Amino acid sequence: MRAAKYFLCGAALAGLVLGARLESAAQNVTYDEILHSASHPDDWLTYGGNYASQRFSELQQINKTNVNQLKLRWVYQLRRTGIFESSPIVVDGIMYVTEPPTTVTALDVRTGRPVWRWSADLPKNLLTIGLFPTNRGVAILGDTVYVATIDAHLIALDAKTGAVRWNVEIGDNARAVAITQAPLAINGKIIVGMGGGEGGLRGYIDAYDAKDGKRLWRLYTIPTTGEPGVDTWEGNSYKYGGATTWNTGAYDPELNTLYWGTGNPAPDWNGDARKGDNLYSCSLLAIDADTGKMKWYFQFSPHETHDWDASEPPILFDATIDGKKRKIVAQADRNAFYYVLDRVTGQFIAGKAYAKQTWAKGLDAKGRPIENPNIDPTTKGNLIYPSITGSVNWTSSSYSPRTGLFYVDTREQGAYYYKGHPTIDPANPNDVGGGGGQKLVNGDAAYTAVRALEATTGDRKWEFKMVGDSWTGTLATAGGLIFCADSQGNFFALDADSGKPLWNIQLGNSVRANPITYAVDGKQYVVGEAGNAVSVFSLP
Amino acid sequence: MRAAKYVLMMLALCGALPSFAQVPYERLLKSDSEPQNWLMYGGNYGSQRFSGLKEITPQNARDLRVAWAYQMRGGGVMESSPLIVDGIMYVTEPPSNVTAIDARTGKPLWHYAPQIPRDFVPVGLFPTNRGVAILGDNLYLATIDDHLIALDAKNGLVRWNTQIADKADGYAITQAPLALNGKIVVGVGGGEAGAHGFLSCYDANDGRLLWRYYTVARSASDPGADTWADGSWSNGGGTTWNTGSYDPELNLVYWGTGNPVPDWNGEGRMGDNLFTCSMIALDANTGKLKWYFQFSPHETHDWDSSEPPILFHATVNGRARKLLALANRNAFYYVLDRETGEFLTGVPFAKQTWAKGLDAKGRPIKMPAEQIEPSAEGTLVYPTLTGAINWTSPCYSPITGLFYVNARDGGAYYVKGERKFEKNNSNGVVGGGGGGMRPGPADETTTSIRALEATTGEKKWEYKMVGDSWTGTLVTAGGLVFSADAAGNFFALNAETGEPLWHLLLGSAVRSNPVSYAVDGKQYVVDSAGNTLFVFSLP
Amino acid sequence: MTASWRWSAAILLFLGAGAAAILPHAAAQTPQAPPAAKDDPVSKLTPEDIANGKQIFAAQCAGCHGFDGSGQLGPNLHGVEARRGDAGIFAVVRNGTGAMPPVMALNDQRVWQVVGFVRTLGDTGPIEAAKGDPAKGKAVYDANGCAVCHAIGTTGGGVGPQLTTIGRSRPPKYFYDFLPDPGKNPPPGYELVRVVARDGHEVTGIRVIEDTYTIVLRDVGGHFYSFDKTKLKTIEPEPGKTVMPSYGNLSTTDMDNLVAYLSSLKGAQ
Amino acid sequence: MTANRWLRTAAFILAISALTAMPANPQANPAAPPHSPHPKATPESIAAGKEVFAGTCAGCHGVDGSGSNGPNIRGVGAQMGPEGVYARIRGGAIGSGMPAFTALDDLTVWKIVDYVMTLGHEDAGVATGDPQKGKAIYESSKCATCHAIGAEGGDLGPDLTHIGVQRSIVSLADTLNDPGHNLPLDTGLQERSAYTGYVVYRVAMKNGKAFEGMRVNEDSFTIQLRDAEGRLHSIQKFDVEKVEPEPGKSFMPSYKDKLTPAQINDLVAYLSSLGEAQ
Repeated sequence: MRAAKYFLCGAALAGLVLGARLESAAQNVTYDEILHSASHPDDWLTYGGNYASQRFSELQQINKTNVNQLKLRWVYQLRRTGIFESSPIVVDGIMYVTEPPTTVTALDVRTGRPVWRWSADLPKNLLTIGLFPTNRGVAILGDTVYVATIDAHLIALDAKTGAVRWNVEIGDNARAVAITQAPLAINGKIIVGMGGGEGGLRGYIDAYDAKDGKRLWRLYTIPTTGEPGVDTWEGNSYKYGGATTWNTGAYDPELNTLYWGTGNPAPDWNGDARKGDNLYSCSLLAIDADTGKMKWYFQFSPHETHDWDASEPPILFDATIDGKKRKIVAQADRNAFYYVLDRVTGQFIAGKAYAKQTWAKGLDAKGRPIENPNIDPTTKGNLIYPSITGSVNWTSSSYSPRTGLFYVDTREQGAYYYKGHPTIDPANPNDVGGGGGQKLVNGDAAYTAVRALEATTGDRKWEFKMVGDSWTGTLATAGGLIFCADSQGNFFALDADSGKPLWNIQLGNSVRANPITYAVDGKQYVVGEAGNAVSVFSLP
Repeated sequence: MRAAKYVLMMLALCGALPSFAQVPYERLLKSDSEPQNWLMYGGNYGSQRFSGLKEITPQNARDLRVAWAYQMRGGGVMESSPLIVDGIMYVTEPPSNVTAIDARTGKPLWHYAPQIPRDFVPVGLFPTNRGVAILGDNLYLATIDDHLIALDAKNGLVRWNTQIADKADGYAITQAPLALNGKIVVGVGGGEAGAHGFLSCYDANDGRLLWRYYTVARSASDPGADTWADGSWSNGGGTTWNTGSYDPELNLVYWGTGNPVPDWNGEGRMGDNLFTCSMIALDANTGKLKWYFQFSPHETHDWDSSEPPILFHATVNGRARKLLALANRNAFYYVLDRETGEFLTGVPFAKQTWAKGLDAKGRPIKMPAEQIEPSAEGTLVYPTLTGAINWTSPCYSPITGLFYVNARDGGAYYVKGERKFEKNNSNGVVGGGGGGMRPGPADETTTSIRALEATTGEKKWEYKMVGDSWTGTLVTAGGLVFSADAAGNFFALNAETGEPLWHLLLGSAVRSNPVSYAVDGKQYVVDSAGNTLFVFSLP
Repeated sequence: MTASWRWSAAILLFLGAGAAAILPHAAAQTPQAPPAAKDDPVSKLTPEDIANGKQIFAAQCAGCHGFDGSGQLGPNLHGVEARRGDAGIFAVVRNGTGAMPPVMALNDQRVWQVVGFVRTLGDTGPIEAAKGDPAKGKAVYDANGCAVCHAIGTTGGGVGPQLTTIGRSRPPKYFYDFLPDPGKNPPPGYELVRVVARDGHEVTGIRVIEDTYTIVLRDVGGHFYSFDKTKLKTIEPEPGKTVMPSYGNLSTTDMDNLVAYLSSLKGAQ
Repeated sequence: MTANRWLRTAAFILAISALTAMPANPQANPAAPPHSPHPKATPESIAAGKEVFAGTCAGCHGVDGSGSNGPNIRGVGAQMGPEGVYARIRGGAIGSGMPAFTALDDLTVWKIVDYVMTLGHEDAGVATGDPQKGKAIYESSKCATCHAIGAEGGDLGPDLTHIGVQRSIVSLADTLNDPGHNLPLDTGLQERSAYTGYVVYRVAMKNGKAFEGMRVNEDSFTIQLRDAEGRLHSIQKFDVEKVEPEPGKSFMPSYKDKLTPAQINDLVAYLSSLGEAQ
C-alpha cells in the first residue's frame, strides 16, 4: 500500500505539471510503516514523529538558506475557544488534529479544508483538576484513528469518516481521571496513560486491543499492599498517591519495551503524610509491551514536593559512550536536570542541570539528587528554582541524529512554594487544592530559551533566548533547522548547529503546541499552532 | 525605510505639544490625501472604501503573504473595520472592546473593555462591533448596550460616556460612529425588538446631545404618521443601525433606515410606513430632514435600507451631478441626486421576484401580494431575508468608475407569525418580529462580487463564489478588489476584469470589510477571519 | 501598586497561555451606575458564599491563576473587577475566554460565589487609617498637577497608572516610601528603557511591551515607538529612573494629606 | 403537535438523556454541583422553548431551525444531545456568529434545548411493515456495507443510527426506490448542513481525465470528493475543465426491482424504528 502511495505521489507530481487532481489513498497505516517512519518522512505517523519520539524529520526541502522565504499556505481555525495543544498526525494527504476539549478534525492537507469532524459527548459536570480540558493528539493504526477523551474514554474512529468503531472507559472522570495525551499505537495494541494526579488517585497505564478495545493489561504506577516499594509510602498514602502517566511515552521495538514517565505524588506540595520515596512517582518506567510488567524504573525526584512530574517525553537514541555502543533513553526533566540512562538496564550514565535550580547540590553516582536543606514548601512561601511549571513541562524536546544534539525549550523561572493540607479526600476531588500552591517569580526575573545540549553529556552547545513564557515543543529537521515558538505568538526557525534565528512570524496568540512537518506532492510543509488556529507554512 | 519611520516618530513627538490635536477635522476632510491612513469607517466621507495606495498591483498580487496576525481573545464574530492612524491600528472586538495595535508588528498597545450588563440579549443582531471613529485626540465607540464613549486615543482612558438609548426599549448598537466637525453622529439598532429609530448627534468634546432625528413618527401629528394605519407608528422600527455618509459641501448627513415593526406581519401597519427602509438626508447642524427617498414602502421581508450609501460625482445625461448610490438589500441598485433626493436610476443587481420593476420615481411596482407576502406556510421570495446585500460595504473606484458589491442570489420562504414582544428581554425575546424565514431550495444561494457601472448599475463583470459570503469589498488605486468567500478564502481580483489573481484560505468565515494602509512606505491589506485579524503585504 | 499595574505586569512581561494582552490603561473603566441591588447577585453574597467561592477557586482556578490569584499560566486577577465588572467576570468563568476553558460544572450561584471571592483578590484588607485630611490632600493633588499624568475616573492623563482604586490595594506606608523616590521601585510596566538604534538614534521611554523580536516604548507624550530588535544596538533598562518626579519636597502636612487622599480612592464600590 | 408525535418526542428526548447522563454522584462533589439539572421535557417546556427560540434564535437559524444566516440545526439534537446543545447555547461558538447566551437563566436555556431536541425530528408516520423482517432484509441486502448503525457498518452512505427520527417513512421508501431522487441534506460537517449531501459530481480535468465522487466539501477554489471506493480526492479548481453535479444520480443502488413492495415496507419499518430504541 505504501508503494501504491508512492506511485500515487509520483502520479500526483506529474499531475501537478499537467494540472491533474490530487488523490489520497484510503488512509491506512501498518505497524511496519510506523516502525520505519524515517523511511517515509512525508507523513507524521505518531505523536513523537517516530517510536523513539525524537521529533526529527528527514525532510530537507526547507533549509537554512531558504527558510526565510517561508509563506503561510493555509489556516484552519477552531470552532470553539479553548487551549489548543494538539500535535497533528499526517497520513496520506489527511491531517488529524484535535480541538479542545475532545474534538477530532480531519483536514485535507492540500487545501486546509475539513473533511470530517467528530466531537466527544462530554458530561456536563466534567472534572479537570490541575489540567486544561484539551487534547494533544491522536494515534493511527490500520484505518482507525484512536483518541483518548478528556472524560477518560478511549475511542476508535474510522480514519475516513470519523464514525465511532468502539468506545471504552479508561477511568472514572467523577473521580477526576482525565486524559489529554495522544495514545501510542504499537503492534496491534493501543497504549494510553491517564492524568488527574491532583485529584488523589492511583496512577496506571493501559494497553488495549486495537481491534475491539479489549484491555490487555494495566500497570499501576504505585505498589499496593504486599508489593515491593509500598513501604516507600507512609501509612495508606499509597492509595491516593497520584503518579499518573499523563504524557505520551516512547517505544523500543527491538527490546519490545515502552518508556513512560510518571507524575507527582499527591498531595503535591505537602509531603508530611506520605514520607518516603513514594515509588514509582516522578520516575521513568520501562515496561514490557506484551505483559505490562515493569522491567526497570528510574526515579528522578524521590519524595517530590514541587509538582515536578517526570512526564516529559523520553527520547531514545543510540550513541557511543566511552567507546561503547549504548542504547540510550534521555530525558530533560521538569526538575531542571537532564538525564542520560541506559535503556536496556535503566542504569544512570550521565546527568546535569540544564536550567537554574536551587533544590539539589547535584546528582550522586546513581543519579539520585543530593538535596539541599529546607527546600519543601512552607506556609509562608519558600522560593525555589525551577517553578511549579518546571524547566520544561509537557512540551516535547527533539533530537537530531545529524547534530547529536538534544533541543529543549527551557524555562528559567522560580516560584514561592506554599504548603497546604497534608491529606486529600478522594471522595471530593473538586476540593483538592493539591495541598498548597505557588506564586511565580514573574516578569523580567523569568525567561525561556531554546537550548541545544550534547545528547550524551547534557553540556550546553548553544541557546536562543526568548522574552516571556514559552509552551512549545521543538522540531528538528534534516534541513538543519529547529522550529519553536513563544507565548507571545512568534513562530520561528533556528539554525540547528548554531541557534542563529533565521525566520519568524507573529501569529497573534500564544503558541502552545509541538510543531511538526510533512510533505505532500513533493512540497514540504511546517505546521505551527497559535491560539485557536492551525497555520501551515511552505516555500513559495 | 528607517528614515520614513523616524519621520513618523517626529510626527509623534510633535504630537506631544498640548495644543496639537492628533486628527483634526481637516484631516478627515482631506482623508484621500493621506492614503497611508484609514481615518474613518467608510475610508472617506463618501464611504467609497477606495484606497489610493498602489504598491500592490495585478502584476505582483500573487506574492502577497501574511505579514502578521492578531487573534482576539474571546469568542464571537469579528466584524470590525479597523482605523489606521499614523502607524497605530484601532480595531474593535466583540462585544464592544477596543484594541490599539502597532500596525507594523501586530503587538497590542492597549485594550479597553466596557462593562456590559449581563442581563442583555441583543435581538436580531450579533453582540459585536464594526469599528470606532476618531476626531482630535479621541476615539468614539458606540457600545452594544447603547452608550457612546470617548476614549483617549493614546491610552484608552475614558474621556466621557453618555447613554444614547435604553436597551430595555430594544436598542442595541454595533455600528461605527461618524465624526464630523466637532460632532459625532451615531444611529441605533434593534428593529426586531421594537426599537423606535432615531439618529443622534453629540458634541465631540463633552458628549452633549446636539440634535436627534426620529425616523418614525412619535405622535399622530408628526410627519409620516399618516402612513401608519391605526397609529401603528407606535410600533417603532426604522432603525439607523449602519454607518452613513456625509457631504461637507452640502453639509448633509446621509443615513439608511431599517425595517418597520413587526417585520414579517404588515397587517397591523398598513401604509407606506415612513420613514422606514428609506434614505434620509439631514442637515448636519440642525438634524432637520432635507429630503428622503423610500426604497421599500410597507416592507414585509426585513429588507432594511441600511446599506452604506456611496457618494460620488459623475456626469449623467450630459450634466455633472452629485450622486448617491446604494445597493439595497431588496436587490435593486439605486442612483439618486444627493442634493435633492431625485431618483435617477434603479436596476436589480441580484435575483429578485418581488417587484416587476421601479416606476419613474423609483417606487417599486410590486408583484401580487399572494406571490410575495409572508404566509403561515411560507412564501418563496427572492432575495433572502438576509438580502441581496446586508451590512457589509460595497466600494467605488473613481479610477474605474465602477461600483463593487458582494451580491447574494437566493430565496427564502417567508413565514408570517404573530408578533409577541416583551419589553424587558433579559431572558430572551419571546416572539420577535412576527414571523421569519425558512431557507429556500438547498444549494441555490450563492454570492458573487459584481462590478456595476456606477451611474447605470449595468453589470460590467462578476466573480462567482461558493457559499454565502459576508465580506465587504475594498478597491485600490493599484487596480485590485479585495474580498473573501464563505469558507474564508481571502482573494484579490483585477478591478477592471474581475480576474482572480491571488487567494489564501484563512480557515474561518471572513465577516468584515477589508481596508488598506501603509507604514514605513509599505502597503498592507487587512481583514479578519473568524477571531483573527490578518495583515497582508508583499515580501 | 494598583491592581491594574500588576495585571498588566503579569501579561506584558510574562504573557502566559494567551492571556489577553491588556496594557496598563486597560484599567480605564466606564463610570456606569452599578446594577441595582435586585439584579446584582454579588451584593447578596454572604461571607459563607465568599468562603465557598475561595474553596472552589483553590480547586478550579488556582492551577492557572495562582492560589492567591496573582497569576501564573493565567493572568493576574487582582482588581480584575475594576476592568470587567462582576458580570464580566461571571461571563468569563461561564464561557471561558482565549485559553481559559468555559466552566460548565458550576451552577450560576457557584459562579457568583467565585466572582465574590475574586473581587476580594488584591485588596490589602483593613489598612491603617491615614492621618491626613483627604479633602486637603485633593488640593495638594491638584496643585502639583498629578492629573497631568494620572487619571482618576475619567479625568487626568494616561502616562502614569490610573489611581481610581489605588486606595484599595495600597497602604499609606507605600505612598510615604514611593512619593519621595518613585524611581526606587517603579511598578512593573513602568520601567524606563533606553534603546539605541544601529544608526545611533536613541529613544528612552516606558516599556509598553517586549517580546523576542520587538519592543515598544511610550514617551511622556504618550506616543508609541516600535522597534525591530534586530535593528537595535542596545536595549538598556534605566534602573532607578522614572518619568515621575520626586515629591520629597512636600511639607509633612501636605504629604500626610496627599497620602490620605490617595488612600481614600477606592473606586465606585 | 399530535399526541402521537409528542409521545415519540418525549421518548426520544428521554432516550437521548439516558444516553448522555453521567452516573451522577451527589457526594462526589459537594463544593460544585453541576449547573441546574435538565428538568424533564414537557409539551409546555417545548412550547415555551419554541417561543424564546422564535425571538432569540430564529433570526439566524430560521423559524424552524432549518437555517438562515446561521446553520441548519435540525437534527443536531440527535448528534449533540441535550447537554451538548445546552453547552453550545451557553458557550457560543468561536469565529461563528453564535454568541454565548450568558444572560439566559438555566431554566430558559433548558426550554430552548427541549425545543431544539424536537427539531428535525420527523413524525415518521405509522410504519405498516414488520421491523423484524425488515432487519433480516437489511442484512441480506448488505446495507451495512455502506451504512452504519451505531458502531456497526460501512461509511460510504449516511449513518442510520437515528434515521428513524430524522426521516419519515415516506421519504425512506422514496429513497429506497429512487436513491438519487430526493437526497437528504448533508449530515457530515456542520458547516455543510445547508447543502444537499451525497451529491455525485462528475469532474473533467484539464488533462482530459474524468471521474465521479460525492461532494464532501467545497469552496470557491477547491472541492473535495469521496469516490465509490471511499478515497478522498482533493481538487484545485484551476486544474479543472468542468465540475458538475449529476442530478438524480446516487452511489446507492435502487431497490425498486431488487425487493418487493412488501419487503421495502418491512425494511422501512425497521429503519423507522432506529434512533429511539437505541
